[in-house]
Amino acid sequence: MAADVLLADRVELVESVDAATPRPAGAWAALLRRPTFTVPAAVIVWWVVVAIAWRWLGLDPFGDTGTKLAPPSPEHWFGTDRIGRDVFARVLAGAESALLIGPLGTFVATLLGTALGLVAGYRRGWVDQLFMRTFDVFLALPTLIFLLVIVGAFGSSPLVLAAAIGVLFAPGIARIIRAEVLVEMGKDYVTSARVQGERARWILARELLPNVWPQVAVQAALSIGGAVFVASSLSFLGLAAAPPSPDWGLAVNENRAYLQGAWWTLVFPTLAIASLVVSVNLVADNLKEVLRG
Amino acid sequence: MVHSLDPRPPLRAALAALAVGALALSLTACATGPAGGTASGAASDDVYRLPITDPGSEIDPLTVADYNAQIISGLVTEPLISLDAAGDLNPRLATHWSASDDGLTWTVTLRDGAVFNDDTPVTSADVVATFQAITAEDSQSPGRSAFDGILDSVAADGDEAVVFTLVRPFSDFPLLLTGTNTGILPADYEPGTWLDNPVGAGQFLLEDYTVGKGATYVKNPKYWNADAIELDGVELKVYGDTQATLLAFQAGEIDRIGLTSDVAATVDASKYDTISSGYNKIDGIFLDVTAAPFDDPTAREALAWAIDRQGLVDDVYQGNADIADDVTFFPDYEPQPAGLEQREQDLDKVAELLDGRTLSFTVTTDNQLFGEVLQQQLNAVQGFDVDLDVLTGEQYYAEGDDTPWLNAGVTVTNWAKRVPSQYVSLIYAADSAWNASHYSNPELEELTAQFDATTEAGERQQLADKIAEIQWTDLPVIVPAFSKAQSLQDKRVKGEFAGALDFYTGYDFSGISIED
Amino acid sequence: MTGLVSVRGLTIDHRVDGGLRTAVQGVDLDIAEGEAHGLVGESGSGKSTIALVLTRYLPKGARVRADQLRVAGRDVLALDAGGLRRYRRDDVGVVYQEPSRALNPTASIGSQVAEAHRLRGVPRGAAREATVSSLAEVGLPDPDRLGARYPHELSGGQQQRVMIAMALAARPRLLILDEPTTGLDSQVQAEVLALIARLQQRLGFASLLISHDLPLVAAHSDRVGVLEHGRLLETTSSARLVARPAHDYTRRLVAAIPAFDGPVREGVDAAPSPLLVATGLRKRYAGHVALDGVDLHIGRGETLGIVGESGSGKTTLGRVVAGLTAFDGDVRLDAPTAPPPVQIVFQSPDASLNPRRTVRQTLRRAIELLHGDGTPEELVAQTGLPADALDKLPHQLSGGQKQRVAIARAFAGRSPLIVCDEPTSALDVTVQATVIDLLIDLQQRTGVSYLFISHDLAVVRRVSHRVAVMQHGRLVETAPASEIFGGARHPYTQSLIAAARHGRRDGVPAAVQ
Amino acid sequence: MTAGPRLESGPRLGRGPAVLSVRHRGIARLIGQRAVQIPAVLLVVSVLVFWLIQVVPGDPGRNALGQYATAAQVQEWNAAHGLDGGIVERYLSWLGGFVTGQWGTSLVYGEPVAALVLGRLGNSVLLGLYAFAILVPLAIGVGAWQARREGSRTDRAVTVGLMSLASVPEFVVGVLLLIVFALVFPVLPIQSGDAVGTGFFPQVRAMTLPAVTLALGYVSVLARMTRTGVVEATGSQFYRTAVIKGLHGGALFRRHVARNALIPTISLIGVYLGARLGGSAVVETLFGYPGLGELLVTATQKKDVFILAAGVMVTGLISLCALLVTDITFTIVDPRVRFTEGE
Repeated sequence: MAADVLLADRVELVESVDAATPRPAGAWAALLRRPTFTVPAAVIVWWVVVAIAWRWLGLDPFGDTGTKLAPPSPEHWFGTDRIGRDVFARVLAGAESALLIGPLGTFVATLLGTALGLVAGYRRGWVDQLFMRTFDVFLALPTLIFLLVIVGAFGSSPLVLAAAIGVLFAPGIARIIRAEVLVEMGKDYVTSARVQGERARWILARELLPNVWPQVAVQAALSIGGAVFVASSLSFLGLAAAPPSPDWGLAVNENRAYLQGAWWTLVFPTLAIASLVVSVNLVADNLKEVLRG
Repeated sequence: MVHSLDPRPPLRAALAALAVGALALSLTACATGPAGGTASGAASDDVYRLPITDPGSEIDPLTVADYNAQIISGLVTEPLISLDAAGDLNPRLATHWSASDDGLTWTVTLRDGAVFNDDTPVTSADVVATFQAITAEDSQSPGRSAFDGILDSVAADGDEAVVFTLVRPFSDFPLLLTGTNTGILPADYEPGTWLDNPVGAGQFLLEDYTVGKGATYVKNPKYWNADAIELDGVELKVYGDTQATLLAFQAGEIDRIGLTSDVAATVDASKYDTISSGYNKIDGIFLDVTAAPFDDPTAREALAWAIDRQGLVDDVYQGNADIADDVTFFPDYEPQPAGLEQREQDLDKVAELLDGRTLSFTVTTDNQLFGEVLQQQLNAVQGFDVDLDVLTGEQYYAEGDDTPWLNAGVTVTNWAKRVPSQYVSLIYAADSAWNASHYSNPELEELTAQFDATTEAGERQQLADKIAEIQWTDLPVIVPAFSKAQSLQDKRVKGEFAGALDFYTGYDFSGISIED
Repeated sequence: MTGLVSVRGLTIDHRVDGGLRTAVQGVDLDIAEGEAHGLVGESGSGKSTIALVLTRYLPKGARVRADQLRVAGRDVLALDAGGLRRYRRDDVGVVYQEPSRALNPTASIGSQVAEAHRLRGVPRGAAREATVSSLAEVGLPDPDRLGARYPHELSGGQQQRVMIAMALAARPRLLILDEPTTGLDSQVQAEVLALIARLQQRLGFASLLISHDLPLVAAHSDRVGVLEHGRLLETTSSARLVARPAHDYTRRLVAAIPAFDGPVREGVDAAPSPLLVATGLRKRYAGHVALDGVDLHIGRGETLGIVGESGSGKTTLGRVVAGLTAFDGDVRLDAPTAPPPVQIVFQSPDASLNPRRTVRQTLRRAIELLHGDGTPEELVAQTGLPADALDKLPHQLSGGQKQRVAIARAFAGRSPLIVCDEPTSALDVTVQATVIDLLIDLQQRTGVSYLFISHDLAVVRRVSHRVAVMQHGRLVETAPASEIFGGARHPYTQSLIAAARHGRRDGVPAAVQ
Repeated sequence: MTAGPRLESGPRLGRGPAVLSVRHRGIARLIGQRAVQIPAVLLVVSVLVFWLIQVVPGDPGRNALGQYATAAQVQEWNAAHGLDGGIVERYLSWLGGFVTGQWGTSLVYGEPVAALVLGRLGNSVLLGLYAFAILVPLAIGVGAWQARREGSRTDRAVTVGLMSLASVPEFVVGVLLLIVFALVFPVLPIQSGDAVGTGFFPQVRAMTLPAVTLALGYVSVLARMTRTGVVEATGSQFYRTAVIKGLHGGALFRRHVARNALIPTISLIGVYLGARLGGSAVVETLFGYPGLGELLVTATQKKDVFILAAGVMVTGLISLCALLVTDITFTIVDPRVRFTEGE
């Protein structure tokens, strides 16, 4: 449902012929005209490039520059930290781990959530019930405790973290996909497929999935923001990245007591996290509007 | 639910909630009053307020292991002897102690007139019971390790003296009486009941302890030296976070904060008194001498020469430590070993020792800052490729045969200040459970036993030199620095602490007062 | 000009992706006091936009120009905020196409009607009484208690009555009816329109009836305007419009009206072994009986029409026959079960075609599943689709084309029976006729049998050999089409046919061919 | 949306007052169903907690006695605290005790678990409610305000601003608040724990900063939801009906926007509230507030399975009950909601 309406006297055009149908080509062009899309997209691209390319920029995020807790200056744009490491180099290098676990976790969450949502929505009945109650279990477990236990039990390798984030985010995605599937199930093309003797697997994969796909994409985009944030929170809690990693969350944690004394050690990693999370969310918002029509 | 033509919309409820919220906030603002009120409480009473972190353990003087738990009970209990800031022995419940000629028995005379806070006098029976409880076969007291292999038995000699019989001569035995869990408890003390009845003969009475919040104490009027205690009480406040502690100190809610790098960067030290006391610990770098690469003595030596000790002192200890030379003799200990070259970073020597090799290893520790600085230093040196594995305390000291702190190839573990020979029996001795280096040298153990057995100064010096030389040469443990305690203290506090600032050898607030 | 509504040169442009699209162009409209005026046009003709402009509820990004736009003596485009409010409150009332969406789902209907009274300064207690009488006025049962109910608890017809009550609460001088009966059963449709006519007679307001359904508009309007692509083609009296349409487009519209008195199809030979025999079909949904002992049979090459109001069970019957739902009773189909022998053509091709699959993908998969021996190209050709439709997605096709694709899919194999569930209801009238022709043509060529479900008796009359009438889950009457439409015996059938004819005002269809 | 009962569309011919009782029956049935499901879910949760905490490294005995205790001493301690049996046996004995109100003694603090957990829970609930008393009106106000300016520069700026606020870690926001309101302008206390139990106003005052910190992180998503709800409601056909009826201003917003717009927001509030009432470790730690979140983190790290299990049970119960209350609220606010089998 297009939300292009305001409190002023306005109305959606009821007669518009193609109101609810996908409109891919023009949509992307429209996206590129929106600064709320292009600016954050550029920020994301920047971080992705930095995450890959920082090694070749001659940055040393680990070495001692010789001055500790130096404020930002022409030599050290973001200053130096408590053991003399260049904060600018560390912030750039930190993009790598920020962009590893969040997206990886989102991938797991999307995969898991979509699969569960599809099956729950399609099968209904006890399968659905079982899934829903299982999701309740995760609702009942405090997130932080869950992560603490998982990391404690299985270590903090990126794969474990991605799986943990995946498991955390999957129920939310599954619920939304399930709701979407329920709507699609009411449409006659599914009935048609069944009348033609179509197998359940095909209906799920070829009939339903393409139609819930925009929702999947939107949910994935929305989750990335959350996952990046959770991943940095994990580092903050000392559960993910290990010292001397330049991970942003870890940097924020390590330097949190320097907010008054050496703000640059804390503020720049914080800004980095915020810029990435906000950008991903804004891009997701725009995608949502375009993909969902 | 009643249906009417005018259903009450939820927005109205929301607005009502908003109004309530606004009201609450404005009341809040009013409630602060004109004075502003930074220093809450403690204005009228002379109370010294100390930050602690959540002890996360049961409070029982006999079994407390955590530093914070120790302070909670330690303010109430009284030891036989404590150490003063210079490392000298300070009589508390004991007034006099002496060894037999063979060094195998120590007789400790008790103070006359000392009473527990329930008015019962402190007798030799109480002392005997306390030490028996610590050293019993089924004792859960962490203090027991200090007496293992040294103390044989303890017995009363009349009401006012106690005789300690040793397994072997141990010239520093009185020092052991200042250690963990040695606060004297009544003979009828039932383990696990201390919080119900916080008994002790110490300087303060526990008024209240709330998990996660803190503890308040008032002066014990029946303390044997009550006149020397000028404070009305002590307050321990639990902070979960360094940032929180720092803010509380800035706001004047606590009187003292440890002087760490973040604190130094944040507060203007000139507005406070900087107080310091003697040495309190070492952070040893333990090298597994049975596994590559440090089964090779030249590799150990290369490492020892690669470390920038002054850099560690500056970066890790905020300059509040002395560089050490890989031996376990604290500078305030007599005798001091002589004749060893002080190791400093010497890259030529390292290159020579390594001879083109590269040492690849992982440093495992729960001390993040130390680990990071060490790794940073070593990776800057040709021939080192160091990974870092920082664990939580729970992970590092995990129970089991494969616990990291005793099994990883290179570990950094802190050991509280002890006498040199104790370190040998704890971390160098072949049969010690805590020998993280898996080092074995019968000669060293023999020399140490001789050292413990003698009280003759010249002989002790000779033995010390030999012990130190073995430690320096074999290098199962690199001791880069002797750390000291240093804190910032609110200027309203007057007087000097008799003992160490972090009270690791007895809690003593005599001579401390608060200026109104 | 002393008319109630006087519009001259109304042009409305929409700003779409940077450009302007003209929705309405140079329209003149005059409505006299008390007149019943109609506007006819297919979807996209701009008729609803005109209705909204009369209330000055402008679409976002719309640009309105008019030489004159006066209603009830007010210059609508020049009104200030207060004036606009008074104008909307006092002078116009609107009834919309989908009452379920036009009513606030979370407010009781009483409170919504009462608002209209309260707005005019009626005190609370009096407003409550006025509300009750408003609800009574539109013939709602038990108006005292109905006010506490919520829209979703009412049927579509009841909801529309509530909308009418609300629109008339202020006794406006103009009532705008925007597709007021679309989506309602023919009988309910007739009742609602009759109600409006009655009220109009009594209260004397003028009305503007907007619909795509030409016979309906013609039957209920004094004068009718015909819109195509935002232009008003002609405005004339309704009798004249149907009898002598001046414009080509109007002529086509009139021609497309399904005839109600043309020849019915001859029954096929009652073959000794019918294709399908169903006996004692029963089906319950959560306490509600959908099928209550239905017996029927369908011969080979025969079309059995099923008529009945919504909720009568006809769709359930279709689903049972197609094997889509569990049921009690017995369905015997004289055909192999291996490729599924029963296919369905659904009402809305938008929903029945997967929007993410091209026509070619859809058809190729259908051929595979139904073991057909044709190709997508052949199917497309057979169903009268352009060849380039094959690689298009459904949304790139028109409604009629989509329905042809759905039909092509049903014919992908050699399924002997096809259930057509309201296959033309979602289509514009001009398209309806061609789709029905296609179905008949395919039947003649392949000998397929149809179970043809529709609420539109005119359509059923056109395609069916035999007709079964359903009510409350039972077949009340099954007879050859000629008998049903020639003189039904069952009173319920009679009332259905009467309602269908009423919607076309008896004289009108007579004028068509 | 999340967790709500399914909407059933389609007209339904009710029978006057009977409709009301149908809804009440629906609520009763919902409660009945959950009364079975919640304990079942919690049972699964407790098994999970018991099983997972096993694999977390660390040892309660070692934790209590410190690094210098011998392995034998540690084993002794564990045996004395009932940690030497098989896991199944220990779980069953815990479960039996938990159900009968014997929640055991904390392995970390040596104090009764019930008093510790319930006391902390009370504090956390207070803080959570306060935070929501700030959050909900603020978020709804901001969201509605944004909807009014939908698409404008201010709308976008507010969105970005709130999002940024939500992506800055809680303790950074908290420390900034502390610096401003406790250090520079010392109107509020640094540590909130001191005021617990000292009376209503001192406590409200002390809880203000942590509550605001908690609330700020959620404003973004709730405001966004409200904004969308309002935008959708004002784009709806019933809104058009109301406008053309001549309605305007506050009455229009109240009657035809607010309730419809808030329906999706309610479920979100319910889920968040359920999670928040269980405490937030970060904020509690920073402000020294003795809440359950911090206790549970300590319990996890120190493997205090008794505190952890009890804590997770009560927070789980609260979360699930919050969900139940949300669903009930749904049925009251949205008359369309009806219950179908199994939801």
